[in-house]
Amino acid sequence: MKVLVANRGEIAVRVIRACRELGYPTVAVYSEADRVALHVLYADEAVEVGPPPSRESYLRADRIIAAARQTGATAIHPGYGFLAENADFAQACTDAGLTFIGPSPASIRAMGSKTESRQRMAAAGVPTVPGLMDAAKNYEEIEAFALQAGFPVMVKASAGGGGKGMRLVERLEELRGAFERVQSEAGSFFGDPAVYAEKFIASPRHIEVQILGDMHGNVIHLGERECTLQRRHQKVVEECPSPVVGPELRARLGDAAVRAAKAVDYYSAGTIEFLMGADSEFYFLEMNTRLQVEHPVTEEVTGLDLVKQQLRIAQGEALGIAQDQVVLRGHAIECRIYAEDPFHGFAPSPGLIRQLIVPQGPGVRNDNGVYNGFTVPIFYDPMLSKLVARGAERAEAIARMKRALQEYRVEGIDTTIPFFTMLMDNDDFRAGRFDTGFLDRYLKSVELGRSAGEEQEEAAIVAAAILAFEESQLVKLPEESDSSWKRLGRAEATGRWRP
Amino acid sequence: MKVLVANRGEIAVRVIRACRELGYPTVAVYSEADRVALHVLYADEAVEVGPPPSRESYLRADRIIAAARQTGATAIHPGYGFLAENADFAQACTDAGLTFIGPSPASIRAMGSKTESRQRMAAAGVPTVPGLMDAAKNYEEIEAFALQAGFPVMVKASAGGGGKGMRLVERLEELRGAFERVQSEAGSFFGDPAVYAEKFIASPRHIEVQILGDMHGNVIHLGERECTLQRRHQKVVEECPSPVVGPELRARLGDAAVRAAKAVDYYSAGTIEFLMGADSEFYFLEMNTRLQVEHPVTEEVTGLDLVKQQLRIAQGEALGIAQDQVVLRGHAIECRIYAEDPFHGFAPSPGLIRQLIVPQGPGVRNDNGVYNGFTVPIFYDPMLSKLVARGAERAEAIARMKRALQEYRVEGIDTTIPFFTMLMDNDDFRAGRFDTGFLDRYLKSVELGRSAGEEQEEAAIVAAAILAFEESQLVKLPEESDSSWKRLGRAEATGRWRP
Amino acid sequence: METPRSRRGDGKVAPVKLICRMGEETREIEVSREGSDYSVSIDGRAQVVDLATSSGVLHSIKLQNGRQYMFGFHREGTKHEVSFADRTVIVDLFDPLSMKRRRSGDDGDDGSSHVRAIMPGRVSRVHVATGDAVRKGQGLLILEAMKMENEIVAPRDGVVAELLVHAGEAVESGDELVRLE
Amino acid sequence: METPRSRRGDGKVAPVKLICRMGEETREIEVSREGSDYSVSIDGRAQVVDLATSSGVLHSIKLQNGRQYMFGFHREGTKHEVSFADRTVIVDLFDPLSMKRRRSGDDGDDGSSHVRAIMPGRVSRVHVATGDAVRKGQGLLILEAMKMENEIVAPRDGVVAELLVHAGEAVESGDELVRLE
Repeated sequence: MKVLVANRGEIAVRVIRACRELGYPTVAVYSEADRVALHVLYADEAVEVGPPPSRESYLRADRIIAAARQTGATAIHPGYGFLAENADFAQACTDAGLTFIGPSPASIRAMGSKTESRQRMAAAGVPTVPGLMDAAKNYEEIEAFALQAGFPVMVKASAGGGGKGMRLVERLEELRGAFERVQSEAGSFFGDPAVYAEKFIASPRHIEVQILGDMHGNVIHLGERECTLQRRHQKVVEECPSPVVGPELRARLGDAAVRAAKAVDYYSAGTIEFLMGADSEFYFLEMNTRLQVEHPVTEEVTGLDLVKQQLRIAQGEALGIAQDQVVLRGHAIECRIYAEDPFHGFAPSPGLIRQLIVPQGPGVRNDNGVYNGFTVPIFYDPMLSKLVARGAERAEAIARMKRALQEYRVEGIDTTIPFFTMLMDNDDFRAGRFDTGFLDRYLKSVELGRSAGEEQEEAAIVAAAILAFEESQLVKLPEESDSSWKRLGRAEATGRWRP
Repeated sequence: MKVLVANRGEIAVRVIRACRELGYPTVAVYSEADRVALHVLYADEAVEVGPPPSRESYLRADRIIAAARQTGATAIHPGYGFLAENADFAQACTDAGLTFIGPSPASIRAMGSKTESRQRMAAAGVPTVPGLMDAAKNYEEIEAFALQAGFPVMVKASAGGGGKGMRLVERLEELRGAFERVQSEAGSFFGDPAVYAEKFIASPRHIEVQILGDMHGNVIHLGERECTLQRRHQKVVEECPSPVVGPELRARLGDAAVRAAKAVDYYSAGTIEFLMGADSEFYFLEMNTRLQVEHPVTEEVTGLDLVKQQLRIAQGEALGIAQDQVVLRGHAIECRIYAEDPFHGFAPSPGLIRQLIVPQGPGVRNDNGVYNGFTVPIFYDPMLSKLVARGAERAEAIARMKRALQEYRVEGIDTTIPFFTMLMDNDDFRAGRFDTGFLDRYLKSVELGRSAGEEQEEAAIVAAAILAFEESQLVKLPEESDSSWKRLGRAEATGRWRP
Repeated sequence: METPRSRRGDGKVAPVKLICRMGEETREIEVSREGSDYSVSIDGRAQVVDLATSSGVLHSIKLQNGRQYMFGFHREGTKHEVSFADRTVIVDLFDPLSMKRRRSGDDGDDGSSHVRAIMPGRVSRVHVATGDAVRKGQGLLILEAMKMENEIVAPRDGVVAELLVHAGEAVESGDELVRLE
Repeated sequence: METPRSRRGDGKVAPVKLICRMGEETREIEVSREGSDYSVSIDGRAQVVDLATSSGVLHSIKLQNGRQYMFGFHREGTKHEVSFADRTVIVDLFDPLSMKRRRSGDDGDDGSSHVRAIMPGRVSRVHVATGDAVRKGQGLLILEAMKMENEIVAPRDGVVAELLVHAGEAVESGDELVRLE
């Protein structure tokens, strides 16, 4: 098998690593902005597929399939994002005689529609949030449901996802306006105005179950992940196992997930997302028919390599592991390290990485997409790496994560590292007490990075004073010894100064 | 507890990591050559203890204890090497009211003498290599033993170790000469001319067992490590578990190791080294009364943190794990990455690290002592990091190690990485077929790095030609357009040129 | 090792006086160098400090009490950003002379006429043209980076005096985008 | 991104001819640049190649067939060392003119008169003095680095013409230590 990786960044590197360990040659594709990106440097072959914007390169299914043909690749791994959940792309690969490393186009389609997937899940006995089974034909249908189920309710675009195309409605008076707005957003964002409604679960947790299926009808689950910590509906910290799931609940979650996957004849790796209320009742939310960003926490706890499993399954191999051979050991946490400035509203911070020291040592895994000296481009997702810490139990994993974050140095651009460092000290986080709204509330309540200790503040003043002093010495000219400070002002004008 | 780490390099960083995860402040000590070494950058406090040579800094017990007093440190972790197995230092710490993180001075002393330790092991029922129990009073005693046990025999310095002060004797005629040479070396190297003799075990493997003991008399073992792969009597690759040890043999090895440790009232982490013949009979060789370089492979397979265990034990805590709770999962391999040039007889290669990309991703752990931009000093051990790969089974660990080695880029100095990359492909290594002489024979038989594939060679020619072309363009002056190549020659004279 | 030491002699250098402002507080700083160490006083309390630089980018400071901090450094004008492992401290340092000059009052531009990019990115759309009257909070243009769209708004009411970028143009953080009259 | 492209125009540059020697084999090389690509021919077989440099130290080369290799580069005189992940290939490249000059024969110093350091380190002991006669293989001095002592021996019989180092001195790899008459 020769594998073309239709992605960039850390996930492309992750897939190349698995291929290399199995002895499969790899082909990277890249945009003009990514000629020296890490996934290109680590690949055996590389093909440029277009200009920097994704829609002209990484989303160009035709060019990617042409690149596979040109290089003699026999399989395509889509990673996550980009074309990973595009059933037409999966079909096009198959039509071109290429192995698509993922589920069948039919499975992707079945799970791609919120309403169709809910119907099939309900039919398979997987609990779903009470709601309309079909897209609403009109406003009246939505209103009838809301009155029967009781407020609050969520109005959602059938084709939505990622926090877009949905609205929480607390009162009847707001319902019609919300319906109309979601309908219009659905039309413009997703090209499909279909809308439905469902019961709103208060203070929910987001729990997902990793499953593996083969082409012979075998499906197993690898336990759950805790994905409740989200900022603006985007996961930022994930764990395995969940601090609130015990063996009995895990078995029930796993059983539901396996039923869900079997209902759509699923093979490859996939994830069933559940919403879980404070009463531990859980409801099917959606299925991600691909590798998940946060898959490493499951790997650290189970000892399995999910990408290698995908590669084996795609070649028709039967699962080598039975459900009772899946053993969870210890605890793992992942932080998504972004090139964003947490002190300024998480504004993007692309640019040259002038010095990079990554955390290493025991219990630390870093799935990286960048390296020292790389210029993070402005065109793509700001993820630099996924930092994972594991420990014998959750407290050790948290302590390791904090240690690792303190070791992680990225000079030249801003990152979310200081935000995570603070979060690791938060009492509610440490106690596992949070819901999906926790992080947004937390971020409103704290002033990030404003609480240096007295001695640390003194160290900062002393350090800044010495570096200013050294600079004043450097620019001092003999004939102008009085105005050294003015010259400093001039040096400034040439841009960012660093000693 | 506030911990002074009396070491440098990766092991000092390793100890600081464990302390930080447990919330203990750390104090680094450093020589003048190590002001910006990683262990200093990661410590909370730092004290300079002398000029670059170790004997004037890292071996100065008095200055290290003074540094602990000055900073208010309450404990000292010695790492390995330097003062780690110095009973007088351990005693001096105790006398100064500091907790020595390691065994008692008495345990160190008992195991520090080859002859005393052999006697105590024999008394405790731990198998030892047939040999003289005491230092030989004269040559005749050595000869009588050799004639009775049969050749070949080893003549060894009682105070020796690390491959020094020992000689293999195959015939009676060589015995007296060997005796005299070892006696003289023992006097000059170790300050103790005592010599003894033992039976030589042909084609042996070097298997060691990790033990943990507390101050309450509890001792458990954490399985064995395979340390057979040595270059000039120095370990270079270690594994856990050994490919030739099954559960029954492991239990016997572990039982002997626990008996050995109990015989000297051992607490803290320690290692019992055994020599194992082709018949799987094993013999006590020596005990290392400290943390071992290769401890990470045991950590990866057991999920335990040995440094944290040491820190807890030193504070009088009872072991939190019973023998039957120790579970080995998967397989781990370690390669010691040195700043040495494997293509030129492993000559030391200190200097500036101009670019460093460390291997990351699943199943990879790197215990590092250096960072990008650090200048590796000429004064110390050439170890840059210990690269560890783990997998569900040995084959996956080897594949991961090879992948990790291929990712590992160190520009500016030479390293042993290419040597390990080749070794990972060796059939005998992959099959687990080796003895302690394997690597030295292997290194004689292969020509390292001389077998580039045809296309790789072509790539090298093309790359070199382009970079030479670019250089010729850079130095071309309009008025001298014919002699661009001569200017290149001039540029050369200014030293190492890099584009 | 690349440390500041390499470019220093062993001689003494005349001390430099600085004013440090953090939040409400103002402190007087004096720095001098003796051999390879520095003497730094804050409001009269002096200490001997060791600062070393590695790889041109990372620094280590050791205070007189032995405390060691690794940090990165970046300066924007008088703002000296010292980045520790867990947080960044911004130290505002002035030359006492420039403080006097400022206190005596000259330009006093509060920056509200110059609309700058808060991040590097690409201008994806421009909503205004030269001469347009704009109200405070009105969207002027969209700056796009890393899959995020950021609307740049007018900091005050005014008239667009100059439009310094066009749609499709890449800009760096701090670049001026629009000037208001 | 720092790539060679940034310092190139789009114009053509006159091709450069080189001689490559590896082991016994000699090849004729010709390099030219077209836009951002290179055309490289080896013994008349030409291919279009893409070479990019990142962070000033790491390079990526893409051959015409799409194969990509990351490599480090280091040159000592005519020896161009290309370091791939698993091995280093040494490419000996000459200017054809200098080959001719050399063939016509001038100095021909084989280096055996200049004893150089094979590694950076510290000279711990010196066994000879200027004027001493030495035999091939005789120890001249001890070079110490990283806990290893390395004896530097005479490459041939001769007389010590000059001793360029003294005990305790630090030397760099390639530094001349002893010159033989």
